[in-house]
Parts: sequence; C-alpha cells; structure tokens
Amino acid sequence: MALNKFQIAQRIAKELQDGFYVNLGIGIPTLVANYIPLGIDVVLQSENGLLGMGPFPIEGEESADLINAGKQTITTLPASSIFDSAMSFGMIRSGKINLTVLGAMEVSEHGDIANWKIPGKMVKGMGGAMDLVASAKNIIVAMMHTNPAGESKLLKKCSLPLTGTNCVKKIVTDIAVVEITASGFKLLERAPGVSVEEIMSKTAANLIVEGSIPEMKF
Amino acid sequence: MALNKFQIAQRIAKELQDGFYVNLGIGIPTLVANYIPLGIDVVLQSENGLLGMGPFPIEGEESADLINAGKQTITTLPASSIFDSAMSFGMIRSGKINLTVLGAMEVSEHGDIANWKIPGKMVKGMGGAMDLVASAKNIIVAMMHTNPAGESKLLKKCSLPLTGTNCVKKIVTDIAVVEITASGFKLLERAPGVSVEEIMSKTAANLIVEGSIPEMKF
Amino acid sequence: MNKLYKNADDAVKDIQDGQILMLGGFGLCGIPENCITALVKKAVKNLTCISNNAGVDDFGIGLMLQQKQVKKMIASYVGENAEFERQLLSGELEVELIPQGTLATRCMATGYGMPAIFTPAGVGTEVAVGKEVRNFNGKDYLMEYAFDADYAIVKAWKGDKQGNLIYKDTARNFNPLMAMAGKITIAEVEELVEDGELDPNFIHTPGVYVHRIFKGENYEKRIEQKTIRKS
Amino acid sequence: MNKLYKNADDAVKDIQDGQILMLGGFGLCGIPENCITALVKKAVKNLTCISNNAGVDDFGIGLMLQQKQVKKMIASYVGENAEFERQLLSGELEVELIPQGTLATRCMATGYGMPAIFTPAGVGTEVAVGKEVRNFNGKDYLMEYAFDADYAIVKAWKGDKQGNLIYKDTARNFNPLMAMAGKITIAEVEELVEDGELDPNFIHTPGVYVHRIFKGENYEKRIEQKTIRKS
Repeated sequence: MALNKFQIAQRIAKELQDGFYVNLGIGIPTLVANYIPLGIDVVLQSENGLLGMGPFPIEGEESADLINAGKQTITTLPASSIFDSAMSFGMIRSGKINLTVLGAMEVSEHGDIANWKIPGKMVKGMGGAMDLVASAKNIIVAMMHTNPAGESKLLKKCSLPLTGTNCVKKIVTDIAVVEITASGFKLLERAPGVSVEEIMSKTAANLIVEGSIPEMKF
Repeated sequence: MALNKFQIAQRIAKELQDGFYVNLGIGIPTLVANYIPLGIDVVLQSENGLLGMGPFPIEGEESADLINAGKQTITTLPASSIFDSAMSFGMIRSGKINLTVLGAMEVSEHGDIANWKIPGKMVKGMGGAMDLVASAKNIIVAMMHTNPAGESKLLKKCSLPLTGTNCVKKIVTDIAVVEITASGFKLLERAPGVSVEEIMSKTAANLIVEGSIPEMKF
Repeated sequence: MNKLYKNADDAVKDIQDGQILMLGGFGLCGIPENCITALVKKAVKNLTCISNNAGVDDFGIGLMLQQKQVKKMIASYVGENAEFERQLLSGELEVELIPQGTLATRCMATGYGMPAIFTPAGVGTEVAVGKEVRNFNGKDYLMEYAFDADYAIVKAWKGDKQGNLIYKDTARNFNPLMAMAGKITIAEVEELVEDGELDPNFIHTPGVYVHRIFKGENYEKRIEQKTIRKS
Repeated sequence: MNKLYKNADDAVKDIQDGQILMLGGFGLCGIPENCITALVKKAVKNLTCISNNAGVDDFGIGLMLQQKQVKKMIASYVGENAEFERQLLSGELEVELIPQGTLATRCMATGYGMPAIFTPAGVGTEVAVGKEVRNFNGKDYLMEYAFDADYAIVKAWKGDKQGNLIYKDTARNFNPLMAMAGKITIAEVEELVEDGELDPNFIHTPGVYVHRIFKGENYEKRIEQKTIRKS
C-alpha cells in the first residue's frame, strides 16, 4: 500500500545520523522533524537564519520575530544560534549542512531537480531552493511518485525549468526509495505491499533493479 | 622652523571634520588623536576590529583582550563596536572610512606610496596598509620631508616596492603641506619660517607653487 | 554627527521617484513598517525594491504595490499577494527573481566592498542565462554582482544614536546585510537607547554603516502563519 | 554528537606532519595558547601556518618556530621575532606575506563557500604578480582564492558543548573567520558553559562550524605593548 505523507517523512527520518545538521524544506520535509529516531541528535537549520530550530510555541508564546523559512512561528532550543541570511547561506554553500530534504515536481535520472516554476502559471520564486540544491552534499527528495494526473515525476529528463542539476542523491516517494547512481535510478526499497512491477510502471525512466527489493521498514 | 612630529600630527588634525570615521596608522598618525579640534566628533577605527577607539587605559585596567592595530592596550568608549577582521576590512573597502592617515617611506607625484618594504632588509609585511591605501577615499601621508640621509621622500616615481598606486591625496611633512593633483605635487602651506625655496630644494619632483604660500596655522 | 531623525517621514523625505531601495525583512518578519507607511504617504513612484519578499496584500511592501509605487521588484519569493500577481500579469510590474542566498550575498558584497561574488546557486538553470560561469576546483559557479542601492531601509530591535544596531531573533535576516549596502542607510528601531547601553561585543551592525536612525512607533509585527503546539 | 575534548593534547592528536593549519589571533591577542603548547609538545613538523602574525620569540607561534615545526608561514605582518628572521634569511622558513584584509576575506570566503573574492588590495604592487586582475566599474581588483586548511585552531572567550562561541573584545579578530574555514575546527575556550547559557542572538560563531571544543587552562594572555595613561 502506498505511504501517506507522514510515512514518507518517517522513512526519510531513518536517514538521519547522530550529529547531522539538517535543512528541511516546506511540506512533507518539515514533517521529518516529528520522527527523529531516539538517541539521534540532529540540529535543524532554517535558512532565514537559525540553527537549532525548536517545536512550535504553545499558544500565547508565539513571536512575530521568531519564524522559520516557511514563515511559521517556532521556538529556539538551548544552544540555538541566530545569524543573518548571508551567513546562513554561507554555511549551506560551504557544505556544513549534512542533509537537505526537499520536495520536487520532477527529478531526472541524472539527479536534476525541478521544483520552482511551471511555465504559464504564476511563479512565486525559488526562495532558497537553488542555493540549497547547488551546495548540499546530501539531498533527499520527498514527493509522490506520480503527479495528480498519474504521470511519473521520475523522468529521464526534467520537462520543467530546473532548480539545480546533478544534485539529488535519493528519492523517497509514496511507493519507493530510489537512489540516483551514475547509471541512473536504482530501486532500493518498495512500500509494503507495492510490487516492483508497479514501481517500474510508474517510473518514466530506466529503473535498475538488482536482486530482491526489500519492503521499507519503519 | 621644521615641525616636530607632534606638530605634524596637530596640523593633520585640522583636516578632521565632524562625523568622520578615521583610521590612524602607527607612528605620527596615532598622535593625531591627541589634537582633535573642539566641537569635532570623530570615530577612530582600529583595523583589528574596533570602531570607537578610546584612550590608553589607566594603570591596572589594561586588558590583553583589548588592543589596537599597533598592539597597544586601549579602551572602548560608549557606542564603540567590535567586529571581526573581515568586517573591519569590509568597511574599509566599501569606503565607509572617511580619512586614513599613515606614514610612508616614499610618495610619488602620482600619489603612489611605498611604506612596507626595503629590498635587502628584513621585511615585516604590509599588515593592513595595502588594503587601506587601495580603498580609502581620502588618504593623508604623515612623514618627514626627507630621509635621514637628507634625500627627498617626495619623488617623481617611487624607488621602493609600492604599497599602493594613485591613492595619496595629501602629504603633511615637517616643512610643508602638499596636495597631489592631476598635475603632480602642489604646495599648499609651509612650516613657519620655512621658505618655498627650501621646500622646493628638498622635493625631488616638480612642485607647483601658485601665488604666495601661507604658513601653517595651528 | 547627528544621525538622529524625528520619525519615518523625516528619515525618508529625500527619497525620489525612480530610486533603488533595499528593504529588510523576511516575509513580514523584521520589516521596516514605519518607513513603508511613510513611503506610501509620500507617494513616491517608480521605485525598484530589493527585498526577499513583497509583503502581503495589505501589509509590508504590499501597501506600496497597492499604490502602484513599485516599478520593479527584485526578490527571491513573492506572490503571497493577489495585487502583486495582477500587476505582474498585466505587465505593470517587472519582477526579477534571484536565489535567496545570492540576494543575501550580493548585499554583503556591497557592504564589504567586493564588486562581485561567486555562487553555485542557479548553475544550469535559467538564472544562469547571460551570466559568467566559472569553474573552480571542478565545480561551476556564477559570477553575481554587488548591488547598487540608493537607500537601504532596515528595522532593528535596539539602536543607539551612533547608529549601532542589534536585531531580535530571526527578525535579523537580511537587515544587517542591507544596512551595510545602502548609499544611505535608514534604520528604524523599536527602542532607541543611550550611547553606551549596547555592549560593544554584541553589536550586529556597527554605526559606521548607518546614516539615519529613528525610533519607530506602533509596530504591528503581524504574524504570517501562527503555528502552535498543544502545551 | 560529542564535540567535547578533554584538553589541547586530545584535540590536536591527529594533526600530522605537513598539514595546513590556521591559527587565530592578532599579535598575541586571542591566540590559541593551549593548542600551540600542545603542538610544540607533539613536535609535529613541516607545518604551513596561516595566521596574521607569527608570535614573538618565546610566545605564540614563536614557540613552534623555535622547534622548527613551521615550513611555511602565511601572514600579513611578521618579524617581532629574531628566530623567525634567522630562519627566513637562512632559507629554512618560507614566508608568504599577504594584505591583512585579503587574509581575513580569504578565510571568510572558505567559510561562506565562495571559491574566490575580489579585492583592490595589492593592485599595482608585487602582491599582484601572477594574479588575475579584473576591472569593475573603472577600478582594478585582484582575484584571490579561498583558503584550504586542514585545521583551524581558534581561541574564544566562552563556548558551549555544541560549539557555539563568543569572543571578548578585540580578541575576536581572525578567530571567527578561521573558525568557519577549517576542514576541522578546534576551539579552545576560557569558559565552557552549559548549552543554553549563551544567548542565541549573540553567538559569534555558530556551533555548526566547530568540530572540537575544550576548556583551556592557565592562560597567560601576554600583553605585547602595555600602554597606559595617567589617570
């Protein structure tokens, strides 16, 4: 059965390692923070200028001066630090953020990503996404395997304007975990009860399948 | 009579304007701080990372953590600010420092300055001098008109390795105030009792003399 | 050396039609509310605004858009704003979208006297079109230029009469960067303190970068997305 | 995520012969005294040291020079130091002198992921030899590269276990810049405080840049030029 968005977040959380500095994009990526494994200490970065992002505030303690990059009210934690936007993207560019998780509209088998613009529609802008994908060492995309029209979002080549090239390392969708290798998409895991054939049929590019593909574990 | 170093500093202090941010080099330039005219408010920058440099501390209040670029113990003032060396030179490069005063071994009629290296002698380094001369909008050199061998330090062309080119705006020596114009050295003032002829004889370049040259006033 | 201005109207009085303004803030967080109100009142037109976002319909830069004061918007993320979209689609408003880190670093470059910087953001995308691409150590970078703005308008938490500023929490964002980057920098502060009250060790923007400062009033500090947890 | 080390010996234990080290400080102000002592004890050799100065004969990097541990010195101002001069003149020591602002900005460039920066410092001088000169808006600039250092060794006033650092007065200088620029950054602090004791608004170096931290001991904090005024 296909995963819901919470389960996608939960699966991605398993990629976290102790000591990681992590930037979580808007949408499903934000949910990853709810599933950080016990014993694993990670520090969340918000690119508007905060390391050590805490949970949402309790009612009445929210502050207009303390928001995350999604413009939600948040809190700090002991040992948080606040800095300006240049330092924030400075640490992103210099590779200090161990893992970036973000959503996408399309990902190509070369690791190209498109997630900011649909021609003909109002364009809101790339925000910090182009900086993040150009710099992060380890990028995981969280998205549905297909779009609402049922078309694969994993493609030989992106059709939409790119956000970055050659950068995505792994994709976690509602039906599969896919690694991007030098030879293209490689299936690592499948959602419980979802067959390899279904994943292949929903992937508009070659999918490398080696041996038997395990079901995801949570 | 030729000025002593205190008088050179005193003359330079007359160039200060209210609201100026000023960087004073080591040696005579440092003395300028003692002659800031009444009613003129200037902020001294020390390029190791301080705006609003105060006087030397009183005995017992000196701190190893609070020094100026000459490595002397100093104090802060109300509204001082401290920053790292990149921001310090950032504000220098972006032209926020209104006046830089520094010493020199040679100055050319094009405003080139040499003050960091004598071939064959141990070279200590340029410190922040190259950054300062390359960026400051207004540079005044404080120096003796001649070297200990009696040779002019104002030259058609510098013989020593350069610190910067085309940057010095004015020179205050023990015998003269000289402006650097597009046409070369122009005599503005002479030390009390020093003749224009003496200044010309001690200047190894053309010296523009227009009209009668006033004596310096203090 | 008087940097102290009476209020926002006083501080923005010489801003002219057609000039380039930087405005601090991220979303509605840390925006110069008083100066925006004064600019709307002053009805100055044809402005180019450099700001990470463009406000919402009835707050922030959105108020200037309503009055059609903005000719060009340079931002990384816009369109929380119906009027913005209308003007964009009708061709009344020109928009240049640039990556957020590029925006931030181009401000810093100005303040640090660096004419250009290199960033990998946008390589291989339409952001790279017409730009110089340069390879360092096997990786491609775009060369991006420092901004050239007539005024930078920022909002700080506290400031003193010399223009030293500190910001609160993530209301810092672009403010200290833009503060460094204006030919003239105007700072509005929630609290104006006496010289000496701010610890020199913890100044975010040294006063040398600030030309005008005034105590702002009636801060609304609107929250864009109030998110809370159960106790 | 344990960044806490027992002491300087523990923190520098894997530094190898021939590596490139950055050392914070300006003159003797804000230098990592404990780590220098540990490096001398460890007798690691052929080091390249990037530091604004080279200490004095019997303190700071001068102690490493005495033991002939330094192959190359990259600095802006040296030679308060007779042994330094002797080694330089005898050819035992290689020295690269670079402008102070260039040194600082090349450190920042590394920490900010910018492969190169442009500065006017040194244009038309021997510092420009072999470097790319580029004109922007009628002014020439040199292109200077970001540093590539194996270790950055800095001294802070206070730090917490996550590596957040604050510096005191002008002991800040190059320390926060180098802290950003090491593949591995080692911070020694006068006071190690509990997480949460430092105000997030006033952190100079966010912990993400710091890999190792320890509480230093027996700081001498020598004053190079004690200058005082009569009360």
